[in-house]
Amino acid sequence: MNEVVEPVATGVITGGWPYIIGAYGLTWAGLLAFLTRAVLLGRARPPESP
Amino acid sequence: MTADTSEAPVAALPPPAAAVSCVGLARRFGRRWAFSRVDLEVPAGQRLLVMGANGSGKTTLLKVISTLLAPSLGQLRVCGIDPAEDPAAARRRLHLLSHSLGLYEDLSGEDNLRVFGRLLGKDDLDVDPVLRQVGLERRPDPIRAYSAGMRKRLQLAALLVKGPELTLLDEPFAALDPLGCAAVEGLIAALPGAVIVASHQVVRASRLCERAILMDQGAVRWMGPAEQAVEAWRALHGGDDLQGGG
Amino acid sequence: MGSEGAAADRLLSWDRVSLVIGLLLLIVGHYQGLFVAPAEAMMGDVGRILYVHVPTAWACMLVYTACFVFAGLALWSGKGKWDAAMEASAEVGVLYNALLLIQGSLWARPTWGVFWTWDPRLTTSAIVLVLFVGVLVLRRVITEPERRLNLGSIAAVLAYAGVPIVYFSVKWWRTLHQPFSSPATVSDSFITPLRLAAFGMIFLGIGLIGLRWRALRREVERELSAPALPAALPTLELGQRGPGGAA
Amino acid sequence: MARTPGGPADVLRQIPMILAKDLLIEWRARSRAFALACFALTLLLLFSFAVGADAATLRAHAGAYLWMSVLLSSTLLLAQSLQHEVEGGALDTLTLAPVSPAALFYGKALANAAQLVLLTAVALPPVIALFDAPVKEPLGLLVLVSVLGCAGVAAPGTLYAALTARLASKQLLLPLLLFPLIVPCLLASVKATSLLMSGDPMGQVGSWLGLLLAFDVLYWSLCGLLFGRVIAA
Repeated sequence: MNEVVEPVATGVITGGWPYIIGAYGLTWAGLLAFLTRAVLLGRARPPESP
Repeated sequence: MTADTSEAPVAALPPPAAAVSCVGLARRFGRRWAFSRVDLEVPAGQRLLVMGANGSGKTTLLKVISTLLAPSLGQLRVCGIDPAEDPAAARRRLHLLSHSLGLYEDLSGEDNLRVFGRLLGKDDLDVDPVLRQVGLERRPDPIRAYSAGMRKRLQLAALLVKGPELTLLDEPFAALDPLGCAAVEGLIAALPGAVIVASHQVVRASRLCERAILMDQGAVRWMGPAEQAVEAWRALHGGDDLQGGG
Repeated sequence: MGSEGAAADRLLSWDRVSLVIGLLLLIVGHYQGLFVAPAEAMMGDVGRILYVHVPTAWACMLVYTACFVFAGLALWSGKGKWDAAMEASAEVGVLYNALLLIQGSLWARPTWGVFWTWDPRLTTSAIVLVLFVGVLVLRRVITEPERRLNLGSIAAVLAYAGVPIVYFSVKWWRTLHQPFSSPATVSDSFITPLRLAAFGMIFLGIGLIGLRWRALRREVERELSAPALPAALPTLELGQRGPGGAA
Repeated sequence: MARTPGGPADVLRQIPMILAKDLLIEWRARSRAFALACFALTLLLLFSFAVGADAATLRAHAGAYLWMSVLLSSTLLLAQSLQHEVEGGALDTLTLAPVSPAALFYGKALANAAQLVLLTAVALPPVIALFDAPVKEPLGLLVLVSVLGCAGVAAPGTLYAALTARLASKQLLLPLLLFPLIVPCLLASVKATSLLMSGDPMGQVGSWLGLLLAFDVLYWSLCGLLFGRVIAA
């Protein structure tokens, strides 16, 4: 017995745009969120700097 | 302090290398200097008292001299050896009794001494005479059950097993009752080799030593004969509430 | 990057340049992948996810490798700048790794019918993600800077050293059991958007690491740097004290 | 003295001393070891309750339950083993003895591996009885799997226990860092054990043993090199 669902090849897959948009959208969201955080943290001056 | 002497070395060192010699020794933790600018020379066989309030850098100084902590700045030699070059050789010549037990709670005193002896290369150590010397009888139970005084005696027994040229004692009288203090005092007095004692109990500890230094905020503020130690302490901290009198 | 009145050298620093190049390449690559490249023969449009997924995987591997190198340099030299670089690249590696898992799941669902499959690459990247999250957590927990440098770098080295063995173990775990279906290999006509996006992710990664490095390095080097020695205190003179007074 | 301080001869001389010391401590505090064994057995029961009373499923995963219970118990054992050294400052005494960090690591890792093997041996009969999973292949092979698997947990486990021993959240950090790292070791041990229990007509155990060996070689050498930095920090 194996608990893993075996990947099924169903011939040509049609549609699937929600997944495509999700993949691209979440990737860009993640990258931009990290970038924003990095910029914000980079701007924050340490208290002792002149 | 001899910090102002010119850079030319003194004519010749005495034949036995000094037990400890530090020049410009300093240690920091992150941004904080625990102690700095410590110049110290302890000849072989001499006993030195290190006085200082809590946080004055005594414990860190002892840890650095014992090679457990590396100095951030300055030079250190233990029995003529640079611990940075040959830590094992330096460590073989010294021992540190710190606040912590340094032994295994789950083993009996005897087991602890045997394990320690074996690590020192003394495979067939007879623990009975050592235990007798520190006034501990054989006890089969783990030292988890020992009193503070018995623990201190056991630590001293481990020290006797090692028999180092340089002994570092950090607060040897802490958590002891007057009777225990007297006993430990006697054991320390009988130690061979150089001894450095860090203690708040200035009166009691100064009787054991020949020389003393007073540390304050990580600096050595005073250095002189142990007879003047109490006077120096009072000059810095005032008051007559010195512990360990009588 | 609207940086108000900042010096020119800050505007043109290597991390910003790399960041802009990376973003541009990524935009072009993703545009091509989404709208220009033809649909894939077997997977149809869903194959377009590969233009974001595969570059992320390559870049992620490179970023972790950089993290390993920085950890080694930090251990070897004890310098704060390598420690900061280690943390910066571990952060970016974890980001890419998390994105990778999300993209992988979103690709697997329409293709294989499940969000998660114990594909060796997917499984390995999940394990590596946890490993490096552990490294970052460890670094957050340790407050003493020297200790953080040593222990954090050691954890990173151990984690990275295990990656190949994790991969092989998971692969055998699957293949000794049943043959596993590998995704279709990439054919030539899809290479341009893939390559553009890959370089985009790599340059973006360099830029993000640089950006984080700048901020972390300031902090880490400040913590590790030696402050000036405290001024020498005057030597105490005895014999001049009043009753109970300090000298 | 002719002895070269900290040289390989010194390290080899000290490893058995550290090993003997650790085993002596565990023997003197054997009620703790007993409690640990009980914990491992409790876990075995819990797995069966969680999975359900289906005999076939339980039998198929007997190897998994065995190793999961050893693994979950191992963090307690590893944390304890470094706790002896850190809490009373015994580590300082050892350092000043002087014991080399490599000797300390290999001695402790060997002691931990030995205890884990013992734990596996204690947990094995209940696994066989509870899940009706007799060992079909030679028992010697299972011993080998157990030794290699426990060694694989012990080496990084000892290092990570030392790494987290002085941290405030050590109970959380040790498994967080250790568990993902030893996934290959767990996988190989479980697979090999299951094959030995259900029979191995294809001769696959060898490749799992090879993987375990590679894992052990990698981490026993790497952790030995890095341990000095860990305890110095």
